[in-house]
Amino acid sequence: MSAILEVDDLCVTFTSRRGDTRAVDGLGYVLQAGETLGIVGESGSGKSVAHLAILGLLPPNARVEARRLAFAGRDLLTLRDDERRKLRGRDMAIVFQDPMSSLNPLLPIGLQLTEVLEVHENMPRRDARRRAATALGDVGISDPESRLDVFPHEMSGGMRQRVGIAMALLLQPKLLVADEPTTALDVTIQAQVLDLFRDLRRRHGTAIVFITHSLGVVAGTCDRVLVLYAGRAVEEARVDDLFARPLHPYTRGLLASVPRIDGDVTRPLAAIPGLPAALARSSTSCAFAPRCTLAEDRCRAARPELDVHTTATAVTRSDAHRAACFQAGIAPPAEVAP
Amino acid sequence: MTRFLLRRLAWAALTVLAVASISFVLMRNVRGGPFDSERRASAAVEKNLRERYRLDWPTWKQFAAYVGPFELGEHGPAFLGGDGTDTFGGVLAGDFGPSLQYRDASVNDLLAQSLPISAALGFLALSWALAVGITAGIVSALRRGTTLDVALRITATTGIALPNFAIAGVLVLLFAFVWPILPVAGHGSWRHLVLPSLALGAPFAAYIARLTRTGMLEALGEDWIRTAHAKGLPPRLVVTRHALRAGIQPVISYLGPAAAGVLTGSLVIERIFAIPGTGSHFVNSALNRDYALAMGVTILYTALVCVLNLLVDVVQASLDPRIALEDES
Amino acid sequence: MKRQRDDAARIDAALASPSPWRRAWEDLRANRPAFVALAFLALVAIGSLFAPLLPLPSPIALDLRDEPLAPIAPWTSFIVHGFEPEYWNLSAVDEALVALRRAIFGDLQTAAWLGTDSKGRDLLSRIVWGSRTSLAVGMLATLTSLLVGVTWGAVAGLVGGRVDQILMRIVDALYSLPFIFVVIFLITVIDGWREELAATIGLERESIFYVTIGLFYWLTMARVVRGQVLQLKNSEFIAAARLAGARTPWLVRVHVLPNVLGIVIVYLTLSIPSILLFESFLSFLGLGIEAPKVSWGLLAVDGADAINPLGLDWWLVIGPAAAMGSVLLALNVLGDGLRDALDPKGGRG
Amino acid sequence: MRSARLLRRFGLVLVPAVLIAAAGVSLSGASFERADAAFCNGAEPSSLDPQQGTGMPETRLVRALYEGLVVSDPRTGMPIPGMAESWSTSADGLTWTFRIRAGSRWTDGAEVTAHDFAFAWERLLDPRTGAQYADLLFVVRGARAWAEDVGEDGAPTRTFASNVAITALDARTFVVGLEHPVDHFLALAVAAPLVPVSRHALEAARARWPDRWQVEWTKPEHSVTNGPFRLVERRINDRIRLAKHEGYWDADEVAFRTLDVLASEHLATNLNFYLTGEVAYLDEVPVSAIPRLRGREDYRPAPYLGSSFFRVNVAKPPLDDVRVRRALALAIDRQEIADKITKAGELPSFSLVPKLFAGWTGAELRRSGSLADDLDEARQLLTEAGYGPTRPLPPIELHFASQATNKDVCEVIADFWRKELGITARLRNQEWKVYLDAQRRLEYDISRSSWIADFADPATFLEVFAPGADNSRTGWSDARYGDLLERARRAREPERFAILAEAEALLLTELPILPVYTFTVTSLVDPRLGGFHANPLDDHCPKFWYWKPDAELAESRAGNDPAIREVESHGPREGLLSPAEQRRRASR
Repeated sequence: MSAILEVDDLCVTFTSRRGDTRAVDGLGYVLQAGETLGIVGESGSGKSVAHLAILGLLPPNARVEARRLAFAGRDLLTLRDDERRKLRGRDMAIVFQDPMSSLNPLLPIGLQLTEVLEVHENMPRRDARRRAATALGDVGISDPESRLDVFPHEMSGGMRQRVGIAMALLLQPKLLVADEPTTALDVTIQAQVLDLFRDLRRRHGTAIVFITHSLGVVAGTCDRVLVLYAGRAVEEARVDDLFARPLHPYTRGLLASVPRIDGDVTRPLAAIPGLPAALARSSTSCAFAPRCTLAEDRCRAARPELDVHTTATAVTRSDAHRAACFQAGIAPPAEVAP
Repeated sequence: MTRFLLRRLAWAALTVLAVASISFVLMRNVRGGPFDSERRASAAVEKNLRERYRLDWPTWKQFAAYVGPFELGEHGPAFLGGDGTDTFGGVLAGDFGPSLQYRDASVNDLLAQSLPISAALGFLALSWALAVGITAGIVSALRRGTTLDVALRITATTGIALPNFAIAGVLVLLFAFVWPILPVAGHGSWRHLVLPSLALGAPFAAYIARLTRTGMLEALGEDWIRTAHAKGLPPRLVVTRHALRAGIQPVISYLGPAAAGVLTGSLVIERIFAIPGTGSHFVNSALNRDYALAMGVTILYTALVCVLNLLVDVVQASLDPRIALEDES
Repeated sequence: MKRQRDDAARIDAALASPSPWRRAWEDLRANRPAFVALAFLALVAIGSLFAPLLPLPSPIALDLRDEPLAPIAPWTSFIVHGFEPEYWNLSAVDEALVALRRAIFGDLQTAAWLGTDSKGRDLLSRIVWGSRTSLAVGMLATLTSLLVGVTWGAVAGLVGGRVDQILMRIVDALYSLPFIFVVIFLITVIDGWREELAATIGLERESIFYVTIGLFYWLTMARVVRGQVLQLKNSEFIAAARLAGARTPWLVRVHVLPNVLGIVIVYLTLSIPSILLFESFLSFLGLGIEAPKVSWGLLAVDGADAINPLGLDWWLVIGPAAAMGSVLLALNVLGDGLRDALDPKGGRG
Repeated sequence: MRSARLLRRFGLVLVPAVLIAAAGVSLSGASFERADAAFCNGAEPSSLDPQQGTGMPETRLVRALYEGLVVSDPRTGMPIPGMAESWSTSADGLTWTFRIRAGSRWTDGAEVTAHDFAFAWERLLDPRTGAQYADLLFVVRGARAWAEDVGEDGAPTRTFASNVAITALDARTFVVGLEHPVDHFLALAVAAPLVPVSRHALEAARARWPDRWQVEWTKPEHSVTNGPFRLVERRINDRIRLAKHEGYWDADEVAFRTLDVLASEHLATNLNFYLTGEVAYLDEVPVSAIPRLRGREDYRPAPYLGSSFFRVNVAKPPLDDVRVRRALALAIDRQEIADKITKAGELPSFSLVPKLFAGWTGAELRRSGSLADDLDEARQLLTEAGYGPTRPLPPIELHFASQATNKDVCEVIADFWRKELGITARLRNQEWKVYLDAQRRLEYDISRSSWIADFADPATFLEVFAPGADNSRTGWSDARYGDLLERARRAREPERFAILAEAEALLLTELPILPVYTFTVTSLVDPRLGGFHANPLDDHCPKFWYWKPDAELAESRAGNDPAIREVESHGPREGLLSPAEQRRRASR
C-alpha cells in the first residue's frame, strides 16, 4: 500500500522576542492509507503543533524544517502555497479539539459547510446545501436540513463537534488529523464520535492521525501508536505490542497511571513524578531523564535515538516496535526491511 | 423584533423629551438674551419683542406652548382648529416656531434648508472615511509590523493630530490655488462638497483605521480563523468573510458616536467652506441666544443620535447573532 | 549531582512564570518602539512640568512686529540675552522655579528657533507652556473617560435588559445636550462667583473648563466598551464565572476589563487629540482658557489662520501640529505596545 | 424570529440607503448659473424687513432692494434725490416737504406713493414692529411721545395721524414736521430703516397669513421692493440672488442684470472667494493678510465713521477718580496698536467723534505733546491720586468680547500699563452676549467697546453718553453734558457744531471713555469694478456698479502711483455697462 504521509526529522521552532523555542524536535513516522495512528503525549509535548505544521496552519513566526515531509508522494516543503492550500480541506482535513471556539460564531453552520464545497468544487449553492445536509446526517445529526441556518451558539458542544467532523469529511479526504476530538466531550458523546471515526475508516479507507492524551481512546481506535515526550518520539509500536510490552519507562509510567476497572481502589494511583518538560528542550540528554527512575549517567550524557527493539516476527517497517531509551532491555537493534 | 423597535422608539421619545426640557430651562438661565445688542432698542420695543416670542410667559407655560398647541382655543394654527392668531403650532404639530435671530425665517425653513446639506456632507465624509479606514486597517493588520503598517499608522496619526481646520487650509491651498480644479468654498454642485468632506472625514478615517486594525488583530487570533484556513479557503475569503465580520465590530459600535461627531465636526468645516449646513446653526443659535433655533437643532440632534444608535445596534446585531435584540434578561 | 541541579534550575526558571504585569513590563521593554515612545512621553511630561526652569523666553513677552519672524537655524544663534520674567499669575511652585531659572541662567534665553507669531511671542516657548494646559486637559478627560466611561459601558453591556436601556439612553441624552449652552452656562455660573470660588477652594475657571471637557468625553468610550462587552457576554468564561456566584462588580473588574483593555487603550489614544481640539474650539468661542494663557489648541487655531494663499507662515502651523502630532504618535505606538504586552495570547506572531 | 432574521439581513443595507437619499435630496436643484457680480456681505442678514434691520449686512441688502427719499452720492457721500425728486424746507426749518417721483414702481407693478412712506415710518415708530432704529425719527414732532405711550398690550394708545407730524398729503407729496430744526435731516433720511415698504403688499400679507405674515412676506415669491434690484432667491447662510428691477425709475443706469450677495463670516474664506474671482468686493480682510496686501491696487483701506475706545466704569474705585482715568487715557501707545496690531493704518484717536465730517473739528484729549511726556504726566497724576510704590493701584481688569483683535489690543495695553505705570492689568474675555450683559450691569473695570455712526453726523456719537441714555453703560451721568446736547439739538449750523464740540471737550476731560483709534475699513475691490468709491459710512449702493472694459481699466491704472502693484482682475474683459452708459459712450 502507498504511504499517505511520510514524516522524517520534522522540527518546528517558534521565534519570539523572548528567544526561540523548539516545539517539535525531530519527529518521524510513516502513515499508510487506511491506517489509524495514535499520537499520545502530555500537553506541551508538541503533538498538535507537529500536525499543524504538516497542514501548514502555523502562525508566521514558526520555522518548519524536515528531511522529508511528503503527502501521497508529493513533497509538501517545496509545494507552492496555493497548491498546498488546495490540498487542505480536500485531501487533508483536521478536526480541532475545542468545539466551542473552532466554528465561526457569526456565520450559520450551513454557510461554513457549503463554502468548502463552493471553493474546492465550485458547486452551485443548492447542491452544496444538499451535500452539507447529507454530511450532517452522516455524523448522526437529526433533521439536518433545518440545522443549516442555525448558528454555532445555538448548538451543544457534542453537536458542534459533529459539525466539525462533517466539515472535515465533506470531500472524503485521504488524511484526517483528529486533534483530541473527544477531550471536550462527555463520555457518552465520546463513544458515539469514536464510532464515527471507526465507521469512517471502514467506509472510506481514510488514513487517520488520532492525537490524544487518553490511552483508553487509543486502545479502542488505533492500529499503531506513537508516544511523544518533549517534542520527540520516544516509543512507536502496534497497539497490542505497546500495551503488552511497553519498552520506554515513560510509556510504562503512562500505562501505570491509568486506573483499571479491576484495580485495587485503596492504593493511590501511580503518577509520574515531576512536571511535564516545558518547551525548553535539551539536545544533549534524554529529556525524560530528570523524571526517570532508571536514569543513569549515560542517559544524561547523550540523547537516545528511536532504535528498533523488535522480536524476530517483525516484518515490515511499520510493524517494528521502537523505543528511544538506553534501558529498553531488549536485544540491540536488528536490521529491518524498508 | 417590532416589539424591540417600538420599545427603542419609546425610549428615544423619552430621551428627546428629557433633553428638550433640560435644554429649554438651561438656555433661559444662561446670561444674555436674544435681543441684547450693542445698540439697545427702547423699552417698549423690547417689551413687544419679548411678547411676540412669548418670553414674558412663565417658563413652564412657554414649554407647554412650545411642545404642543394644548390650549387650542384662540391659539394654535388654523389647520389645527385654532383661529390662527398664534404664530406657532408646537413641536408635536411639527412646527418648531419662528427663529428669534432670523426674524423672517421659521426654524422649520432653516432646518429644512440646512439639514440635507449637512447630511450629504456628513455622509460623504463618513463613507470615504469608512472605505479608506477599513481598508487601511485590514492592510496594516495583515501586514502587521511591516514598514507599510507603520507608514499607514503614521499617516493615520497625522490625520488625527492635525485639526480639521488646518487640513482644510492645506487642502484649499493645494486644490484651489496650486491646482485650481475645485472651488475654494461655497455651495452649489457636488464639486463644492469634495474638499469639505475630505477635511471633515480625515480624523474619522484615521480613527476607523486604528479601530479596524485592532479589531482585525483580535479576530485573526481566533481559533475559527485557523479552521477557515484548515478548510483550504483562499486567504482573501478568510479575511473578508470570516475575519472582517468580527473585526469590524468596534468600528460599528463607533459608528453611532462617529456620525454624531461628524455633525459637530462640521461646525468648523461649514464655517471654513461657507457651507449652509446645520453646523453653523448649532453654534450661532447658542451665541445669538436664538432659543427656538437652538431647541430645534437640539431636538433634531437628539433624535438623530437616538436613531443612529438604534441603527448601530441593529447593524451590530445583524453582524453578530449572539447579540439578541430582544433583551430576554 | 551538580548537572542535575542545573537542569532542574533551568527547568524551574522556565516554569516560574512571572506575574502578568511584570511579564507585560518586560514585554514592553523588549518592544523597542513602544519603549522609545514611553521615554519620549515622559520627557515631554517633565519638560512641561519644569517649563519655568527651561531657559526659554517668556511665552507672552510682546515684541510687536509687522510680520511673524521665521525660524532661525539654532546653530546661527543659540542663546541670546534679554530675558524678562513675564508670566500670567503663576502658582507658588512655578514662581520658585522661575526664580531658580534666573539664578542659573541670568537673563539668557534661547533664540527664536521656531520663529515667533505676529506679536513677536516665541513659538517654542508657547508650545512648551501650551503643553501644560493641553496635557492637563488630556489627562483629566482621559481619566474621566477611563473611570466613568469604561465602567458605565461594561455594566450596561453585562447586565443588559432594563439597566442597559436606562444607562444607554442617559448616554444618548448626554450626547445630544447642546454642549455649547452647557459650557456657556457653566462658565457664566463660575464667573458669577469668581472671587469666592477662587478664594475658598481655589477652583478657578480653568479647572471648571477641564471638568466640562471631561463631562463630554466618557460618552463614546461607554458606547464602544458596551459594544465589546456585548460580544464577550456570551462567552463561556463569563458564564462560568457567573455560575461560580460572581456578582457584576467582580465580573467587571476581573473578567471583563482585561478583555476589553485592547480596545480601551486604542480608543484612549484616539480620543486625546479630539479633546485637545475641543479645547481649542472652546477657546476659539471665548469659552476656553483665559488670555494670555496659551494652549496647543489655541496655537493650532492661530496657525490655521496663517495658511492663506498670499503668504505662508508655515511654522505657525507646523510647530503646534508637530508638537501635537509627535505626542499623539507616541501615544499610539505606546498604546499598541501596551495592547500587545497585555494581550494574554502572548501577542500574535 | 422570522422578522429578526430579515432585519438582520437588511440592517447592513439600511444604513447606506438612508444616507444616500439625504445626499441626493440636498444636491438636487442646488446649482445656479454665475451672476454678473457677487460680493461678501458677512453674516446672514437677520431680516429683510428694512424697518427691523440692525447691522451692516441688513443695510447693504436694503441699499440694493429699496430706495428711500434720498440716497448718498457714491463719489461725495452727499444726499442726492432718490424716490423724492425734489424737497423744500419751511423758513423756520421745522417742516420738510418731499415731492415723490412719478413713474417709479414696486416689483409688483404698483406705483410708489407718499402713502407708502407714511406707512413705513409709522411702522418704524410702532413698538410692535420691534424696530431697533425707531429713535431715528424721534426728531419728528410727537413721534417720541406717541411711540413711548404704550398700553398693556404693547400697542400705542393714541392714533398715529393725529399725533405725529408725518403725513402724505397726496400720492406725491410727503410732509414731515420736526420738534426742532434739524440741518442734517437729509443725512438722517438716507438711513436704511427709513426706506418705504409697499403698504398694499404688507396689508395683503397680514390678511392672507394672519399668524405667519412675518415669515412669508419677505420670501422671494412674495417680496415687493422698490429699489434697483429685486429678490430672486434666498438660501440661508449661502447666498441671496438679486436681479435688476426693470420697474425702477433709474433702471436704465443699472449695469448688473444679476447680483449675488454671499453670506460667510469666516474672513479667510472670504479672502479666498475674492482671490479666486468668486466675489468682486470684500469689506474686511483677515488682519494677518494685511502686510501682504499693502501696496496692491485693489486693497483700499479707508477711514470709517466708527470709533474704538474703552468704556470706564466710573462708579468703581479707583476709576472713580478722574486723575486715574486721565492717567490711563494718556498711557496708551495708540500708534503702536494701529501699526502692529490692527495694521490697517487706523488713525490714532484722542476724541470720541472721528474727524471725518465736513466742517467738524470737535475736541481732543488735552495732551502735552510726545508719548513720553504723556507718560510722565500719567505717573504724576497717579502719585497725585495717592498711588505709588507704597500703595500700588489695585489690579485693573480689561474686559472684552472674544474677537481676535480685541484680545490682542487688550494684551498690548495691559503689557504697556504693566511696564510703564507698574499697574497689574488682568485680562477677562467673555462670550459676546455675556460681555454685553456684564457691560449693562457695570460688572467691569474697563471694557473694550466701539460705536458705529447711524447717520453722518457727530450727534450720533455724543448722544450715546447722554445722561440716562440706554447705551451709555459707563455709570457716568453729567447734567452739564445733558444741557449741552439739549442746546445743540435746538441750535442751527454753525453754532450746533460749536456746542457739540464743547460737549465732546467736557466728555474728554471727565473721561468715562478712553479713546484709542478710528476704524478703517480694509476692503478689497476688483480693479475692474467701476462706480465703487470709498466713503466714511462705507455705504455702497450696487446701483452704480459696473465692470470697466479694458480701455477704461488701462486709463484708470495710468493714473495710479507707480508703486502700486497691479493685480489680475476677474471681471469680464469686455466690461459690463448700464444701457444708458453704453449709449453715452457710443455717442462720444
